[in-house]
Amino acid sequence: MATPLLEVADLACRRGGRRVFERLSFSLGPGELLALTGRNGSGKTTLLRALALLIRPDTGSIHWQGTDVAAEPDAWRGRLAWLGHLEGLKADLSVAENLLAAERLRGAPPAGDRLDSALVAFDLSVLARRAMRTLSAGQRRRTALARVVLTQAPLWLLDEPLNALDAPAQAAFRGALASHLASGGLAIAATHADLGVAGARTLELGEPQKASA
Amino acid sequence: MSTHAVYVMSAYLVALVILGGLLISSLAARQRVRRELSARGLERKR
Amino acid sequence: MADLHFLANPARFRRFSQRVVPSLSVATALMLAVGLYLALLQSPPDYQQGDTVRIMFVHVPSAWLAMAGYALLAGLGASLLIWRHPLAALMARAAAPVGAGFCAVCLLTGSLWGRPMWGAYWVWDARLTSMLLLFFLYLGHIALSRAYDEPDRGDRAAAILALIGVINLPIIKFSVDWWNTLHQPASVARLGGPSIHPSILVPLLWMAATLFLLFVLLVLLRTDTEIDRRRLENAEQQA
Amino acid sequence: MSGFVALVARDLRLVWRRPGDVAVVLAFFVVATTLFPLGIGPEANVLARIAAGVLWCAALFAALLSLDRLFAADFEDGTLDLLLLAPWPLELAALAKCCAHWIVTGLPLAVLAPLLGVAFGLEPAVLLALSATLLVGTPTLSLIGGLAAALTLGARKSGALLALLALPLCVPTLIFGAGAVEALATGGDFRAHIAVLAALALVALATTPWAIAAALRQAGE
Repeated sequence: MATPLLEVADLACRRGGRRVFERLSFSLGPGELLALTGRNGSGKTTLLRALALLIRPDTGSIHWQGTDVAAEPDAWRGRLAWLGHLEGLKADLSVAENLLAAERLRGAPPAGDRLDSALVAFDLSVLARRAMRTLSAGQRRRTALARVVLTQAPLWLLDEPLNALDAPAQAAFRGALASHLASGGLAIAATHADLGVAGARTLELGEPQKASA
Repeated sequence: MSTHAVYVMSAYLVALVILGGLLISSLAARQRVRRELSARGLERKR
Repeated sequence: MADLHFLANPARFRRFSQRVVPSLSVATALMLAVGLYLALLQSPPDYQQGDTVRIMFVHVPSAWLAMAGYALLAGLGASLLIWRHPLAALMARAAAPVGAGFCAVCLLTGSLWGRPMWGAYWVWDARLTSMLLLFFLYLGHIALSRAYDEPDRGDRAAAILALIGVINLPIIKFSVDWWNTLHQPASVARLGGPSIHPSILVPLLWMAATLFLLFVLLVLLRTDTEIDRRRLENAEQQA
Repeated sequence: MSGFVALVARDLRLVWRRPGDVAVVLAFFVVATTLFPLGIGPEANVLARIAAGVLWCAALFAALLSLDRLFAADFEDGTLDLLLLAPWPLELAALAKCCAHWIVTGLPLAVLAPLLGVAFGLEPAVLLALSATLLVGTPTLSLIGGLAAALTLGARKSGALLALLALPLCVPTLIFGAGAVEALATGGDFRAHIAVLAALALVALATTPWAIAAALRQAGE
């Protein structure tokens, strides 16, 4: 295994007095994918949100290249690409506008040239000028995935990326993921389906544990 | 107390009603929650 | 979490309150009996306000406690947001209605004082108006802390509100004073005089001490209840 | 800084796509204001006397009315997560949201108010003063209202709760805003009032972005 970039040690999260998971440790090197599995409510989303610093974990630490990410949260956020349950797209903006706005909100330079390849990758070129409001669930999901690709961030955090995608779109996503990993990127994805990556590691999150109040 | 006794007494009465009401409702809520806790077999932790 | 603070841990708070509450209740009751005697029978009528001065013995301490109560909410809010003391949230939840209660007592007794002295139940006096706005801030805090399905979220939102509110209180006070001098004829007697005679000061301070004990007693009782209630909610979530 | 500009631009573009949302708020302002003469009676001197207070109160209500959706829309479609994950301070994002809100609410209200002031029989100089006080005062309303909107994000009955939280905190701005107009009309110190109004805006600018950011982080948890 390559030297780990991301090291998570002894992570524990509690929601509303209930312990979702505890003593969670793993590390991830360049080009590696970690698939989070487990039943509904086992804490996959909570773990992703904790990794993105959206939730403050009770204990534990997250290190990137040896530095605690909580020490420089803005630098850490700059390394993340996020895909949640919600797409994070504005219904009144077009596909292209949404993607460009999301890039600009990350403080990135104008993404005009990269936009086309992201659109092509997810077969969105024809839809580029359509308002989000008029698109189907799968088309919206594809736009959100194009947003992830566009960030060029080293670590992708994906919550059920294959949701609502048809077979060609799933293939497109697998291709994008493979080239992200091939170029040394990392990905952590909560998923029920196979992401088609050889040598992917899996972390099964257990049953919700009883809290000792 | 002569002329203003009405106002003085009603002021004390108002204070009694509000603060006494707070006390009684606090005690009642405490009893209710304790009863529900023991109904679920959860002992009060000391 | 390490117990940085004496009361940070609910179990430890519980031991503390169980030791204190019985004697505190007795002390409050005894002091109240003496205080009422001092305030209603023993003290002489004021040369200016007559018997209505007796309203001051409840009114003024209530105002102090209402303001101190909001400061307490802000302190608890800071302690929750910065150090994440689990008890701070529960105590704030317990203290807000108590503070609002004292605020209401202050407003109503002030209004009953105003009728004989000013000839009206409500006058837009600067102090009364500020107190009314403080009451609204309390209402907002209570409503916000109970507006969420997830109680933690309500606790933390209310904590932020309390901190912003405590920054705003002096500003509100200042602007209401300014507004009052613009609009109010200056002839009305102010609540409380510039110099206070000892015959009035003694019952005033006595009642202040009594009501302070009552405030503490109420907050302790209600915090205890909130701890149990939170355990109950947690138990329900896991069931 | 580029993120700040991008967020303001995005919000303005979203409003541009749905101009009706702003139009409704401004229409509310106009209708609410015109109800006062109908309720109080058409005596010119009474109306001129209450005009500043009425217009300020109506502007306050109109501003609050539109704040309900300030963060709720982003919260519901997931773009709030993207703001939380942006690699620049969330305090700036909070400020950008309030800034965009002010441009589409405070600014039009300040322009519209003198027109309504004419109907209340105000002098031209007073009309100008009214507009000036709204220009200086409405940013505070947007900031305080933004805080209330962030605090009530995801709460039950958030609309009424938002007003309950924001209104007491807006009292100083209301007092000095309406007071400034009245001071000008009655020969008081207009400039002192405006100075205090500006000071209130600075205090709000210095405190609310942090509080809004803290509230938004909690909403994300």
